[in-house]
This record gives sequence, C-alpha cells and structure tokens, in this order.
Amino acid sequence: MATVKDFSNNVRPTWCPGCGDYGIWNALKRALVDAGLEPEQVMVVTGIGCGSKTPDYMHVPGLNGLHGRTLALATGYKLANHTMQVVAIHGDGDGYSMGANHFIQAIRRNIGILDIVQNNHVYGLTKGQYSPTSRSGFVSKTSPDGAIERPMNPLALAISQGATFVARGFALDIAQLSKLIVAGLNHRGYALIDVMQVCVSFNRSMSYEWYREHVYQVADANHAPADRDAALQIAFQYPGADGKIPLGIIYQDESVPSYEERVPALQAGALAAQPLHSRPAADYHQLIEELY
Amino acid sequence: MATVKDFSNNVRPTWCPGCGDYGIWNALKRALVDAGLEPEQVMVVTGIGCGSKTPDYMHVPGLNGLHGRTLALATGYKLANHTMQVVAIHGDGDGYSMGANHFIQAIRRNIGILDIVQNNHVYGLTKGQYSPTSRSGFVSKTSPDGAIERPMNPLALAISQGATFVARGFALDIAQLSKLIVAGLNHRGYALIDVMQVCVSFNRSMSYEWYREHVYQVADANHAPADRDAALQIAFQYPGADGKIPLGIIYQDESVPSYEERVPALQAGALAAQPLHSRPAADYHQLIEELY
Amino acid sequence: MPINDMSFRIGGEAGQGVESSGTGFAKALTRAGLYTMAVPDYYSRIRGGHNFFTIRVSEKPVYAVQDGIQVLIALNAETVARHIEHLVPGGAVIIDKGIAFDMSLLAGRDIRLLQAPLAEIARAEGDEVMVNTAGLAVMAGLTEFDLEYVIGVIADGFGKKGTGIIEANHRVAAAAHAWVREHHPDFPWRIQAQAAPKRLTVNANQAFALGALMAGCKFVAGYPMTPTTPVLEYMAQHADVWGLVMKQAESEVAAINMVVGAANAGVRAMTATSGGGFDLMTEGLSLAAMMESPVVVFLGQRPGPATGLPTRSNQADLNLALYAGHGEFSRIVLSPHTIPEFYSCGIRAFNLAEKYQCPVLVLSDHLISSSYQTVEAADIDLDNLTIDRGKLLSPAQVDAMPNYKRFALTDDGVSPRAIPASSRNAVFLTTGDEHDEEGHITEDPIIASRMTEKRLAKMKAALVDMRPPFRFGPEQADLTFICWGATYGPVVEAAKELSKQGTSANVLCFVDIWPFPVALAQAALSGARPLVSVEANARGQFAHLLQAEAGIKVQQQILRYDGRGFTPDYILAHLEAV
Amino acid sequence: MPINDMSFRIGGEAGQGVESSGTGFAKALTRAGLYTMAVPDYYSRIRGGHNFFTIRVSEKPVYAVQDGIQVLIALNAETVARHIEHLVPGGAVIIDKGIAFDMSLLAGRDIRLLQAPLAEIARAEGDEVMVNTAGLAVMAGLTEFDLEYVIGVIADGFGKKGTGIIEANHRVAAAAHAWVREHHPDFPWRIQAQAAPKRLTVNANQAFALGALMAGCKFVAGYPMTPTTPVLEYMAQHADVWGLVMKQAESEVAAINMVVGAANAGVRAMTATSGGGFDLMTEGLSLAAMMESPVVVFLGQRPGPATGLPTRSNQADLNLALYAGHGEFSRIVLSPHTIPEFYSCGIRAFNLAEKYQCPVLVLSDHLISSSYQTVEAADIDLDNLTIDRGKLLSPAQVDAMPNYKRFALTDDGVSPRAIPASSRNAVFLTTGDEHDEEGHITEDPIIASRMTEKRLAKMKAALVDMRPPFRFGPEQADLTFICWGATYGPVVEAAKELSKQGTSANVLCFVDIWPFPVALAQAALSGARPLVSVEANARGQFAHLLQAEAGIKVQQQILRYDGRGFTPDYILAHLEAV
Ligand SMILES: Cc1ncc(C[n+]2csc(CCOP(=O)(O)OP(=O)(O)O)c2C)c(N)n1
Ligand SMILES: Cc1ncc(C[n+]2csc(CCOP(=O)(O)OP(=O)(O)O)c2C)c(N)n1
Ligand code: SF4
Ligand code: SF4
Ligand SMILES: [Mg+2]
Ligand SMILES: [Mg+2]
Repeated sequence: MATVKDFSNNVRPTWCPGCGDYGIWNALKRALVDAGLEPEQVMVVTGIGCGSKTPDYMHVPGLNGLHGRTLALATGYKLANHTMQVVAIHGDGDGYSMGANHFIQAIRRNIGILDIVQNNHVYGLTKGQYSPTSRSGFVSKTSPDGAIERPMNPLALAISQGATFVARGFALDIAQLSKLIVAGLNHRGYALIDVMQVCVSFNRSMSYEWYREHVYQVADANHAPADRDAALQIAFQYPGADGKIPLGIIYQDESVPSYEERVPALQAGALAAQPLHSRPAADYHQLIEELY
Repeated sequence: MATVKDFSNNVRPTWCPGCGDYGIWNALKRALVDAGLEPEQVMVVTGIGCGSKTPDYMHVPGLNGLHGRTLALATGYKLANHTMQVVAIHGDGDGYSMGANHFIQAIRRNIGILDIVQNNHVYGLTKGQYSPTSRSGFVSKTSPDGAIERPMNPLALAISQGATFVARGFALDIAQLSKLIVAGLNHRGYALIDVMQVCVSFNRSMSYEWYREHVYQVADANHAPADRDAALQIAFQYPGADGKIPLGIIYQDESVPSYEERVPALQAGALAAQPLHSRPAADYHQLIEELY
Repeated sequence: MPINDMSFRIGGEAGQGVESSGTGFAKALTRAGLYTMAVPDYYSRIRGGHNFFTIRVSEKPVYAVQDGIQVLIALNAETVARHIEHLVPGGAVIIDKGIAFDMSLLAGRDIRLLQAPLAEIARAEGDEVMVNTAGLAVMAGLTEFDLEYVIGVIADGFGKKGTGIIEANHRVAAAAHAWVREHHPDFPWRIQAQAAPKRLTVNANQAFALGALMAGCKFVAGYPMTPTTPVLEYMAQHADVWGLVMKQAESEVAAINMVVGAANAGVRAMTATSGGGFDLMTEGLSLAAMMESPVVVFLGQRPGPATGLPTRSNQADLNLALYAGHGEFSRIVLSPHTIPEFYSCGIRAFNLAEKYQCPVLVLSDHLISSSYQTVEAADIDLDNLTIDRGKLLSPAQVDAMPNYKRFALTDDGVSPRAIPASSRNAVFLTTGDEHDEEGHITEDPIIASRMTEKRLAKMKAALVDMRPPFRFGPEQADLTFICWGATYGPVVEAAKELSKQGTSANVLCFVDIWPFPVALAQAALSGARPLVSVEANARGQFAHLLQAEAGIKVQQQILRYDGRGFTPDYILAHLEAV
Repeated sequence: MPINDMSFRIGGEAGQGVESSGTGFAKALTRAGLYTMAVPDYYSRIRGGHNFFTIRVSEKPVYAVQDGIQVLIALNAETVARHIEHLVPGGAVIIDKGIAFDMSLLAGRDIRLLQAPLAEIARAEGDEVMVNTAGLAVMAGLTEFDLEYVIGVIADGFGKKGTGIIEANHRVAAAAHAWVREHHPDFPWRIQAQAAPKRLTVNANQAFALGALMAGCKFVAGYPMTPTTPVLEYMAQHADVWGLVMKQAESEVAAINMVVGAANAGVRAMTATSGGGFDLMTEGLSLAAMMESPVVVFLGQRPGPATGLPTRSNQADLNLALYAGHGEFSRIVLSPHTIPEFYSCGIRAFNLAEKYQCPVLVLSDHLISSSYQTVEAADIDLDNLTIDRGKLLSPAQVDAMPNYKRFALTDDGVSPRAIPASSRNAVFLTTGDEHDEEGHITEDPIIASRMTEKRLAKMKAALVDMRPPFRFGPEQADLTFICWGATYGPVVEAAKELSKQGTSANVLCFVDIWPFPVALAQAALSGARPLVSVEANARGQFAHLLQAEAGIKVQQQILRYDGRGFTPDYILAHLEAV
C-alpha cells in the first residue's frame, strides 16, 4: 500500500508561508493514502490560481488546465477514463466565478469527480481582487470602497440543484479535511468540498485565529446529512450574520446514480481501456448502409 | 401615454404557428403599456434563440447579442444607462446553459434588469436538442436515449443565491404574464420571470393542454412571497414528481438595494447622460500629481 | 430528348418538408445509378419563410447546382414567384391545384404548368400529410423516372412506423404517378435508371463524422451550432452501438476543455462547431497546444461577424483557423474539397493530431456540410484504414524507460507519448504553464525558449504530410482556377464549362492548408497563367496566404460573400475576359 | 568619476518589497531631475522565489536597461549568487550584515562589498520593517545621491499613515546614510540632482489608463489578468471621483459583452486583458464589429500558449490581434512604443473607435506595462485634448432626420450614429445578425453583400489616420532596425550604441499597425538596407506582415522568446556582421 511518501516529490511549493494551501495539500496526500490509492489511480485536475499548482508538488498524474475550466477538463477526463479517481482542485475565483457554469452542470450531472475548492475568498495569484465569495464590503484592489455584490453561497447553490455530496472543510484542520476527502472519494457521483482556506497575503482578516472562532462542526450539532431541508438551512449560515461557519458533511445522498453509471457506452469499461474499434470490422459496414 | 400600437411595428414574427413566443411578445407589449412606458424608455436586450428575435418584432430599442450573453450585455447597458428600464429576453439554452454564469452573477448583484426566460425546455432554433431544463429522459437529437442530466431548477437556484424577485409565468396566460412583467419592471433590482413556453415543433409533450393540467397559481395556495423558506419549497415543486408547476410571484424582497444604487459614480445620474468629463478640466491635473 | 441531365427544385415554407422530400428524391436518383448534387437553401427559422432544395442529376459526377432548372415543385405560391425565372424554356412547374398563385408570372413564357391534385390524391389514397409523396411521384412520373426508387426511399424512411403507412404512401404515389403519366406523358427531360456499382447519398457532415468514428474517435463534446450540429447528432445517435460518448456541453468553452481532458486520457477526441463557437474554444485550443494534446476540431463556416447569416455559407474563417488562440504553436489545418475527402480527413485528422500531438482543424462550410452528393461506396473505404498513433507508448514501453520524460526535446518537436496514469512510470504533470521536459512548471528562460521551439518544430515536421493541391483538368491550361476546400465543386463545373467553350481550364484546389506546402504550391503553380482564385469571402484570404507564403500572385479574384454558394454560372459570369 | 550614468539592482524574495523599493528609488531619481528606466522581473508567485528590479539612470532619456550594473542590493543570499556576474568591475554589493552568503562568489573580482547594518539600524532607529528604507539610504549615500529625494518618496508613500512612521523612516534613513558615508565615501559612480522641468515616473499601464480616463472613458469591465490587471485597478481606484464605473466581471466573456452593452448606451467603454482572456473575448469582438459599436481593448502580451509564463513578456499576439474573431470586419490595431504614446493612444483609441465605429485594440506587453520610466510631465498633455466622436448624432440631430437609418450605407462604411433610445426617433434594433440599413434582421443576399462591404470599407477609410513608422536616428543609415510597439526602447539603445561604434543605425518603429499603412511603410523603408527586424516572438510575426502586406523583406530577424525583455546588449550580440 502506498504511503504519503509515494505521493510526494521534491518540488518545493511556491505558496506563501502560512498559506492554507499547505494544509489542503497535506490533507489530500494523507487522504489518498487512507483511501488506499496508488498514484496512478488518481488524476488530479486543476485550474489556475495559487492552489491549482498543487499537483506539481505531488507525485500524481495531473492535468493543470486553464483558469476556471477545471471541472470541464475533469469531466472530459472522467468520461474518457471513468475508472480513475478524479480530484479537481481549484480556487474560489476559478470555481465560482470563471467556472461557475461548469459547477452547476457538474452538480446536475452528478459526475464522479471530487471537487475541492480552495476558498480563500479572494483572488490570490493575481494579488488581491475580490472574489465571488468575498463578503460584501470587502476592500480589495478592484473594490476600493468594498465589494457591493452579495457573496455567492456555493453550498446552498449545490443543494438547490440536487448535489449529492456537499461538505465544508477547513484547510488547517488537516485531520478532518482528509476524512472529508476520503468520504468524497468514496461518494457516488459529484462531491463538493468547499474548503475555508487562509490567504495570509490578501485576506488577512479571515485569519487562522478568526476561523477558529467562527467554525463549528455540524456533526456536533447532530445534523443528519440525509436531511436536505436542514442541510439547506445550514448552508445558509454561511456567510451568516452570526458568523457561524458550519464544517463537515452537510448533505449526502447515495441513491442517485452517477453520470458515468448512466452512459451506455461506459458500461463496457473505460473508453481509455477500449481498443479504437470496439466491434468487429465487418460490423462497421452497417454504417455504410445507413447512407445508402 | 403609449398604446400597444406604439410598441408594434410591421415586421412579421418568424415563429412557428402556435409557438409560445407569441404570447410572451404580446404580454410584453401590454405590460410596457400598463407600466406607463414609452418605447424610448425601455431597452430590450436579447441573445440568440427563437424568442430572442422578439425586439425585431416590436417598436423598441433593442440589443440582440450573442447566444448566452444576454445578461452580460444587459448588465453593461444598464450600468451605462441605469435610468432606462432594461428587459432581458432569452431562451432556456441561452439563459441556463450558455449563460448560466451570468445568471448567478446577476442575482448576486441584484442589478436592475427584468429577466424573462422563454423556457421551452428545449433548444428550438437549432432544431431540437435537450436543454438544461429538459426533464430526465427527454429524447432529443442529442439525447436519443433520453437526457441523463437532472434538470436545472432555476428558481431554486435564484432563491438560494439571494434573488429578490422570482416569478414564473405561462406564455399562454397573457393576462397574468403581463402583470408579472409589470411587477418585475417595478421591482428594485434583478427580477427573474421564468416563463413556461410551448415549443410546438420540438417539445410536443409539453403542450398547451399539458400545461393547463399541470400549472397552478401560488397566490391561490395562499403563498406569501416574502417567505423565503416557503418560496424555496415551492420552487422545488418544479419539476416535481407530482407534476405541479407553480405560477406567480414566488419570492420577493424589496429591501435589498439594487446594484446601481450602490455604485458611487451612478449617484450623479446615468453615465450616458453625463459629459465625457464630469469635472472641471483643471481638476484632472491631480491625476498627474499621482504619478509624480 | 435530354436524358439524365437536369435539375429539380422543391420550394416551400420551412416545416413543409422541403428538405426531407428533396433528400429522399436525391437518394432515389442515386439508387437509380445516377449522380446527384442536392443543395438546401433555408432561413434561420423553424416554420414559415421560404426554403428550397435543388437537385441536379447527371450520369457523370456533378459537384454543383446550376442556375437553370427543369422542374420546379412549388409547395406554395411564393415558390412560383421566387423561382419561375430560373426555369429553362420548356420546363415545368408542379403545384397543387388547390394553391392559388399569380398566373401572370407564366405569361408569355414557355413553361408547362402542372396543377396537380396532390392533396386530393393524398387524402383519397392515404392521408393529407402524404402530399409530398404525391409531389415526388409526380416529379418521377413527369420524367419517366421509375417510381419504385422513390417508393423504396419512402419505405426506408418509415421503416419503423410499420407497413400501414408505407402501403398508404405507395397508393398515393401510384395514383399521383398515374395522373401525371396520363396528363403529361411528353415532358422532354427524362430520367432513366442506370446499372451502377453501389453509391451513397452523403453530405460532408456525415462523411466527416463517419471518418471520425472509423478513426476510433470515442469522445465528442460540443454545443449545437449550425452547420455542424448534425455531426454532434450523428455521434450521439451512434454512441451506444459503437462505444463512444457524445457529451452535449454547457458551452463551447466547456466542450473544448472536455475534449482536451479526454485526449489526455489517450482517447481520440473531437468537437464540432462554427465560427462563433470556435472563438470561445480558442483559449482551450491554445491549452491543447501547450499540453501537446491531440485534439480535432471540425469547423463549419457560415457568414459572420457575430450571428451573421446562421444558415448560410461562406469561407471567411480561414485566417481565424490559422491564427486563433494566443501564443505561438503548431496546428494543422485541412479543408477537404469532396465528400470522400471529408471521410478520409475524418481519419487523417486524428492520425495527424496524434502524430504531431497538436490540434488539427478541419474546415467545412455550410454548403458542403448540408448538401447531399452521390458518392461511390468504394470511395468510403472502411476496410483499408490507416491508423497512425504516432509516438504513442504502450504501458510496457513506458515501464521500460527508466527516466521517461513526457516533454522530451526532440528534433521534430514530438516527444514519445505516455498516457498519464497508464503505468507506474507514467505519473507526471501535464500543465498549461511553461514546463520542463518532465512536465514540471518552470520559468527558466532557456527551457522556455527550447519548449517554444519544440512546439513550433512540429509545424516544419508536419510539412512532409502536406499534400500538393488537387488538380482537376489538364496539366497545362489556358487558365488556372485556384480554390480551397469546398469551393472545388462549382469551380470544377465552371472549368468544364469553360473548356467546352474553347478555353482550356484546370483547377488547383488546396486541401492541406497549414503548414502551408510552399514548395508544392510553387511547383504546382509555376508557369500557370492566368491564375484566378475563387473564394467565398470578401477579402480573398487564401489568395493573400498564397502570396504571403509562396509569393504567388493571382491575376483575378472571384469572391462571393452573400451567404449563397458559388454556382458555375456565377463564376463564369464574373470571370474577366481572359 | 562617472556621474549620473549607472544601474542599480535590488533583488530578493517575492514579498520582501523588491518592487516597492525599486519603484520608490526610481521616483526619487526622477524627482532629482534624472531619467530612469526601471524594470521588474518576478515570478508567478506571491512570496518566495527570486524577484529583482533594475534601475538605470542617466541625464538623457533611457529606454532600456543594460546587462551591466554598478550597485546590487541583495535582500537575500540568493541575490548575490544570481547577479554577481552582472556587476561591472568596481561595482558594489550591499547586503545586510546579518545575511550569510557565499563569499567565494566575490573571490578574485574587483567588487566592493558593503555588509551594512541595515536591520540593526532599522531596529535601533525605527522598526525592523524599515530595513528597506535603510537599504535605499545606503544606495543613496554610496552614490552621494541627496537623501532628501529618497525620504520624500517614502514620506509620500506613507502619506496617510501619519507622521510617526515617516519620522521613524527618516531616522532610519539618516543613520544608514551616515553609516555609508563614513565607511564608503569613495564609490566612483555618483548621482547628482539636476535642475529640470517636472517629470513623472510612469509605466504603460498607468499611461494608457490615464489616457482612457482623459478620453472620457466611463465604463470599464474586465477580469484580472497579468499584465494588465493594474489598468482595471487604476480605473476602480479612480471610479468614484472621476465618475466612471469599473465592473469586475465574472469572466472575460462577460466583460467584453458588458463593454459592448455600455458602448451601445453611447458611453466610451473599454476592457483590458491578456492573450488567454482575449481569446475568450473574440466572439464578443466580432459582435462589436457587427453592431458597429466602438469598443477599446487593451491587450497586454505575455508568453503563451495557455498560461505560459504569466509574469513574463513577449510580443507573440500580433497575429491574434489582427485575425481573432470570426467573420470579416474592420478593426484598428495600435501598439504604442513609448510611455507618452501609451497615454495618447489611450485617447486616440477611443477617437478612432468612435470615428470608425469598430473595435480598436491597443497592444502592450508585460515589460512596458510594468516598467517605470521617466516621462516629461509636458508629454502627458491633459490640456489640449483632441476628442473626436465621429459621426455621433445628438438627439436633436436625430430628431431632425425623418427616416433615420442607423446602418445607412455610406462610402466610408461609417453611418451617422444615433444612440439607441436617445430620442423618439432613435428607436431601432442593434443586432448581431445580418441586418438592413434600419437594423432589421435580414437574410437578403444583396443587403448582406453590401453590409459586408460596408463593414470592411472602414478599414480602407481608416488608412488616412494611420501614421508612418516612428523614426529614431538619421534618415539614412548604414543599418535600419525595424520594430513595433514596446521593443522600441531597447532597439533605440542598441542603435545608439552601434552608431557610437561607427556603424550608423536608425530605427523605424510601427505603432499604427492595422490597417497596415502600406504606402507609408514603403516610403519609409525604400532604399534602407540592411533591414534588421527585432521582435519578441519566435515567428517574426511583424516581419511576416511587412512582407505580406508591403512586399518588404528584412535581411535579418532578431527574435527573443524566453519571456525576458530585450536589452541593447542582447540585440547587438545577435546582430550578424553587417
Ligand atoms: C482566462 C484567464 N483570466 C484571468 C487569468 C488570471 N488569473 C490567474 S489566477 C486568477 C484568480 C485566482 O483566484 P482563485 O481562483 O480564487 O485562486 P487563488 O489564487 O486565490 O488560490 C486569475 C484571475 C487567467 N489565468 N486566465
Ligand atoms: C456560441 C454559440 N453557440 C451556439 C449557437 C447556436 N444556437 C443558436 S440558438 C441555440 C439554442 C437555442 O435554444 P434556447 O436558448 O433555449 O432558445 P429557443 O430557440 O429554444 O427559444 C443555439 C445552440 C450560437 N448561436 N452561438
Ligand atoms: S497569495 Fe494567498 S493563496 Fe496565494 S500562496 Fe499566498 S497566502 Fe496562499
Ligand atoms: S421551434 Fe419552438 S420555440 Fe422555435 S419558433 Fe418554433 S415553436 Fe417556437
Ligand atoms: Mg481564491
Ligand atoms: Mg429553449
């Protein structure tokens, strides 16, 4: 069985000291081990943003695509090779602004991708502009008077569109986060883990200490993740007036088939594992008859 | 005061006989009259799809842009000329597939656009492919075995992200639809009217008769549009197992300022009404000092 | 008595079945051993408006319709008004006798009017909806074309709906046929079935889609857009049986990224779109180039800018295909000129994409994408497939390479390609950032230069696969037409006509457009004079390319940009005195 | 004793304040009446890595940095290792004495080492964070540069934070200055303030943004992307006071459509992006062309494909700018070569966009967008603005036109422009579909042809506004450099150097690139030989354009595509023997 070392390489992360991405990175490596995976069994798909560099700092196959297109890239990969575990990792700008449409569609498809959003409520890599999850009033380089859009609520959005696994983690609680990741990996269909990530350079008010005071575990509040209405109410707590940020598995439903389960062509195995021509050569003459 | 004739021109619509777009077209003209508007006071912004041709069949200023970009185009226009009434009209493909990201952001902004979605649950103009609102199992040219994505729930999505006016109309109930449009025009901020539109060519099962049997008025069920939780439950009824489709104003909240109310530069009036230089020439030298 | 050399036109409103009738009739003619070219003309609307469908038939291959027609079947009065001027003397108008129209249009013209009881017969023998069957039967009867071919096609079309409907159609057809044989036995133009090897009725969309399927394409993602939506639909309809996935994406942006994702799983993957959708794909195209992922894009041209004329045709996206996508990288651009070539480019595109690990664009236009042509079944060769996966490595091969580097620098710019995760040794990053040979992100200036050169070297390497222009006509001629892609058909017809008129003309048609085969172009064109280029765009984009790349200047440009297809007549009318 | 002719370099990790210190020092030198060119070099990361900032200073305008430097201030050990080789003999390394580094790097080299008590002084006189203040003061002291200029800049920077901090900085600076004057009074290179008219320290982003603001641009929408994010930020920061709206959009697709929407309200509107974001805007660009909407796009180039080298520079998106967007339409492409030109192109772009009612693209690159240069305040002329709104109609004018047609056909392709809804008479549709003169959707082939010609005619008309290449140096020379846009600076420096060495050289730099001023290019280049083009891309895109459009062949191409800026030294090193 693989160990954390098997998922490690010797490239040093370029993240700022204290960045929450370190925690997510470590939680991911641990979770892959805990889930019993080997490096070649998991494809890590990312976009562009600070945290999207994660697979360069790991010994895993990775696809590091365009800003915002993480889920589209991951969807194409998953459909072509659905027996792989596919983990998408990207920032809140990538996932909820540029990529928000892909987010909705991934939910509707219930496609088997574990989606980890490094939600630091700011654009890190471009040096500090407000993001779709920035709170109203957030002062940034492009919102000098404070942001005037109301923040997006990704968990409520997901639940409202029928997501089947909706969780929130905290980048600095590596133990819990890695458990959430394992649960997400084992989930049937699309699994969202929105991770509260600290950006020490551009969002200092949402610091490690601030989070410690504001997060709570839904499990401690006896929340049953099968209860959709309760889940939705919990989702609405963020970003809540009372400043409570729920952590843990907020909603889960294992009864919905994943997209890949429902595509007829995939029932014979992964496309990637099939020969170019899946039927005997003679059969193809039928295609000519159709044009007669 | 303008009459319906003032909003009419002599271009004949190219829609199929029996298409629901005729109803929306008529309801819109009537509503503009009822709202006391003159043609030059309303900008009709559309995308690409059958119904997006609406402004060509009316005497109104219109911007007919790209498929899916209706709300982005309308947002730019609104911010540049916010004292105009801006009405966006587009199909479910345009609004909920190609344009779904703009939809989310318009909600978050609460920007003063009335958004009418001609939701026929199919791609009409490209001759019948499934759309994001097509029910699971919908057979179309690109889903010969039936669609395997679960349909999007636009009203639930809107409410989950803080929309302040969420309504559903029926293209063939022109009297009610025009009332909803007037209410939407008078709303503060972004107003969504999802309109059940009949496509006689490519979605015959959702016919006029079918709808008549499935719709009901939320007002008849004593729904209070201020009650968000109730609104959300009602939104979840579509597309419901019991086949109920709620019509009317499902949610409304007038307490949230519109985006344009919150942009400092707009407090002096519409950008379009201001001279190129809004301050005395001498003031601009301050900009040079900043570079010293 | 002209035999097997004429044109039919069916006109009516959208929704009246103009296209299905026309396609059916073209199929029937093909099955009868004749060659057809069948061109639809329709508006961007679902019902109403004015659509028409022109079918030219001949005993020799035909590649374009002509301006003159012999038989016009009018499903409404407007059709008569619009098309009467195209009827040749002695030609016939067929119209249901219940449709009133402006008779004065025929005044003083040598035109035979058939006010046929189409609806009446349909109602009497079957059902009112079978009026088009009656119309086709009248066309057949008038030209003495064996009705069985028409009935055969109709029967195939109703295949699943059962024998009741087929029999009713049969009765309607027989009655309509009898009516016309009785009243109009003496029409000069005739159709006679010929013995012939098996032939098909195919448009470019179908041919390309079939080629892609035969190439082993297993993943398609796209968003519907005229004129290539039918490619997506073909793939969706063939997905289950042939083991492929067609994903209707939420947008073209999503589609291209999905295709890149699938290509990185080692699966042959493609998309199909038109100009506006392609714009949205260009960032993803650039990603494919950076990731050195083989992706195929089928790009059907239609007039822009913006939404333009969505159901019309042109060739204005050549420059777009050549230059779209930021940064500098290799790409291959093909623009097939015939239906069989669309089929074989369907296969070749995937081979080239994998051989050079770069995007391959195959250009079509609305006209050829939606026009049906008769094709020899033998020209769609399913049995002798050439599959070239380039430097693809099997898992065993990768495992045997101790220090495998996915992006190893090589002379031709192409690195041995392991599919990520295909083996323990194939664990690496594929990134859109600049990277080193192993795939790690780097900002090193020397590596960046080498990688840029690597990605561009492929374009030089790919030159060996680029073919010279296809020639039609004699090696030496009084005049040489130059064209590219689907304009070939009408240009060939124009050249034939010109030669008939005494000026020998040949045609050089470029299919392999980028990397531009400079030496081959120069060899093919050296000495040829005058050169007349024919392009369906306003700026003469190909003529410009020819001059910029090969220094060859054309003497005349014939351009058309009203959204309508070239006809041989149009070309000849615009040819300046030689 | 060389005075006012040297280069400083500050190096350290991202996050150590390399850029802010460097910019501050450059500002101080400018205020002292000297000319500077200040170039940052940084990685795509927020902290760590290795950033450096080079400041060249002179009594004459300088447009590029050189390879050799006189003073290196190392904020960490790595800086010494990386840059020591660029120190000229006699040069100095300044490093905090608490930082251990590899002394052997200095062995055998004529280099002065200043192990200065920077942190110590900062702690003692103020706060540890003021270590960079100490460093700047040491640089000043070493070169006898009047400390007051440095302190002035620091004070301005802390403007709002109150006098306490300013005073502490002052104390730190004074102590550090005293230390260096005591220990190193004899450094050969000196800086002496000069009397001079007012000058500014500006980069191209700022200059363009200011120009746009002065042009009356009131609407900006964009999505952050290096290197033009600061343009969006400038606009956001100036929005309230100057009455404009900067909308951070959800994507570049949204941004361009917002800009088109605003432009159709009659408001001057723009966006700023880089190649990848621009790809996503190309469908919207095509829409702007079809709607004949004036939009301005500021496109900052950086190396691709895909994400490439996001914080590096090149000029590889020329073809993209020329050809992106489907369909055929007019566009104007400008690529300013100096900071004042960026300012005036900021204004001119909006004038041209409104005059020709088409998209105008202004190209920049990372290097000039983020390098600060000294500019005469007089060259940023706010007082004599030329505003040309072209054929814009006032509501009264529109009302006086009984049959107003928004898209009326005209010789120059430009129609009198009413803003929709600006009057009762200005009620019309603006559509991305093909349309007639009134704006109604049409598929008529004749109208479609005329409209295509109309949209292309503007490009011919706009030729009158295109300027010849800018010349630096004598009219006749032994060698002529050709360049475009921001490469001008280093090429000019190379030409100067070459002339010093005895080969007279001049530079012809194209700023107005499209429509390509063929006749002006031919006139400017006729007879000039040899022609050496210098471009920061791998394919020589401009040289290709020059040949394709004007038939002019260059004799040598000097290309650089490693993401780093040209230096005069690099150009001369790659110049083949003339
Ligand atoms: C199409 C495109 N637009 C813009 C950018 C520039 N860009 C790079 S990262 C980024 C935002 C990063 O924010 P987020 O996704 O939240 O990630 P973070 O850096 O905060 O982890 C942007 C705008 C890009 N790479 N591509
Ligand atoms: C970028 C782009 N992709 C695809 C198309 C083709 N297209 C035109 S309308 C349409 C869908 C129409 O569906 P919908 O928006 O639901 O409108 P409807 O016709 O049903 O009213 C599509 C895919 C386009 N115009 N632009
Ligand atoms: S900028 Fe923020 S998100 Fe990016 S590496 Fe630094 S701390 Fe992390
Ligand atoms: S296709 Fe459907 S939506 Fe389009 S015009 Fe016809 S009925 Fe209406
Ligand atoms: Mg972020
Ligand atoms: Mg629809």
